[in-house]
Amino acid sequence: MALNVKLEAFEGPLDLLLHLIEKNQINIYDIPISELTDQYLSYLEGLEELDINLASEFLLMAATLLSIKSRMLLPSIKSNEVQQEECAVIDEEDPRSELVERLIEYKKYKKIAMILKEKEEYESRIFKRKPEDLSFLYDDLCLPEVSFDDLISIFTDIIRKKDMRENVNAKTILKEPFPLFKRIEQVYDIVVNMKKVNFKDFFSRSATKSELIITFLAILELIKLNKVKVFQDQPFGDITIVLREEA
Amino acid sequence: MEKERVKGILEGILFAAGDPVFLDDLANALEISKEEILDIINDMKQEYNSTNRGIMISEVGRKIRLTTKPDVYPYIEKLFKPQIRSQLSRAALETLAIIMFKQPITKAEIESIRGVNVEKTLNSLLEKNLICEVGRMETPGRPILYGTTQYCLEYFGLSSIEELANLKLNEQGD
Amino acid sequence: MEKERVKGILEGILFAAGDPVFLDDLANALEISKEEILDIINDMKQEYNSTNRGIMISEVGRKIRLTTKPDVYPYIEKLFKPQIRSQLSRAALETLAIIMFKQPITKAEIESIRGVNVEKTLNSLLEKNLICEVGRMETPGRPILYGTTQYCLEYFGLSSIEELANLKLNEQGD
Repeated sequence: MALNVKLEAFEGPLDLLLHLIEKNQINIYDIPISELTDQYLSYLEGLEELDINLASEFLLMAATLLSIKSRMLLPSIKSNEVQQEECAVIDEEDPRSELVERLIEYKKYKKIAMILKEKEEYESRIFKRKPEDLSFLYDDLCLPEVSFDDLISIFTDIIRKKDMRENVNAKTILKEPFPLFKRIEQVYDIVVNMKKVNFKDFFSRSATKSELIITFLAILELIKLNKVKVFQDQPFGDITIVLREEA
Repeated sequence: MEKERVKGILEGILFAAGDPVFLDDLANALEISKEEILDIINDMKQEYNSTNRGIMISEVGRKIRLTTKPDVYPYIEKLFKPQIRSQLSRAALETLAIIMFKQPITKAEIESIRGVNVEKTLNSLLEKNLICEVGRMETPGRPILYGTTQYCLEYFGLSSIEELANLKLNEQGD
Repeated sequence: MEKERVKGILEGILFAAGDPVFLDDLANALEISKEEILDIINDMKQEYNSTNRGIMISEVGRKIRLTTKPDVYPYIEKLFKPQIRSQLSRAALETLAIIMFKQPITKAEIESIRGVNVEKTLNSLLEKNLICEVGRMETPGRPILYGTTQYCLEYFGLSSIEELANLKLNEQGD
């Protein structure tokens, strides 16, 4: 048997069992437990290395299978006439019945998961509209009540809110927030205006990760373009960015 | 109010809102019953079906929304290069499927169905706001009970979990 | 492509975009001439005129956009009143704060921070002379860059934009 599939390809021992059942076209209500157990075990043996965390669940199932198999081997108390029918019918006595129930239930949810996947894919192809800022309906912006400190706290607030919002899925189209070339211009303008800027001042804590990366790339690009130069007075000291006077 | 006028107002409201709007809120704003609104929305669904329309109306949970039709996607993609959101893993989908149909449900129950540890998966679903804690079971240890959120229905574009159950049954029919 | 299908695609694109879209971009995406598109848009204008529609299509400069019909606003107001009231005092200020600390900045960037369409808010801030257009970004579409006016700076007790730049960096550092 070719064992080129990895354990990670399966969502768990039940998934692996279902795979073996389907592959061998086994009737789930009448599982040849000994055969299935052998296949299951040889599958686990075929794996070159076992991730212990992942494998423990698979090993537990192996133990269950072996236990069922051994119980199946015990001589039946029942008479010979009934035994024949027993193969096709699952009753309380059948050691396999609990496993079969679990497999059938798991299979049901596996199927629903596939439908959910289709739904998810469909949803990824449709778009909502960006909600309208409706505050203009009550236009009474009242400046006298607002101080500069208010603006600062409002600003830090929304940046924080934005970070939280970005964690949630949104299918609204928002334009690329920070194109690199734009950030290059901004960083350059700031250096031009201020002549000398502390490197770390460019990295506000409130900025998103992508903004930080873009800013960093922008600074690197400006250094490469010979527009700015950076120096550090002492090891581990602050890095300062200054304008490189054009030749 | 005239039915055609209601359609126009509904379209305008949903357009401006962007996000799905609660059926109850629409009924209040228009001062007509929810049944009437649902009836009109069914009419609108037919009308949006027409080739010359690029948007459609649908129910997600107890909310109504307007979205683009999927067949416009290639053009939107061409023009805006929208970010593709990351899709849920199979483990997440299976766990969600179980919670949807068995809620409220504990972690232990989910694990006994899936046969694997679901701790990490649950945390990631909680973070994504697809599930939430809906209470505690009154048994020793008082384990947390999980359920799906309204956002979960919106995420999959489902009007209800029953819709999903029906879909599943139909599939099994053939 | 069939004319009715073009209408549907146009509607879908404009809906998803939220903002006005350049006629040239639409023509490129659909691979038909600008004249044809304008012709079809004229047709669509007629269709949107119908009572059962709550949105309309219009040209602004060389751009095309979908907007809510004005007669729907009373209902929108009614529906969103509580939310608007609470967001109201902040909405305009949030936009102003973003412009102040991130200037020069485009509308698209403001929207990506606030997550809502700010067209009307920008107009209101422009009218109040708190912000102004400070240039254009040298990218396709040459979007307008906004900044705060001298009046606005003085209002908040800043003597110049340099002072703000100084402050901005200090505030954003830790």
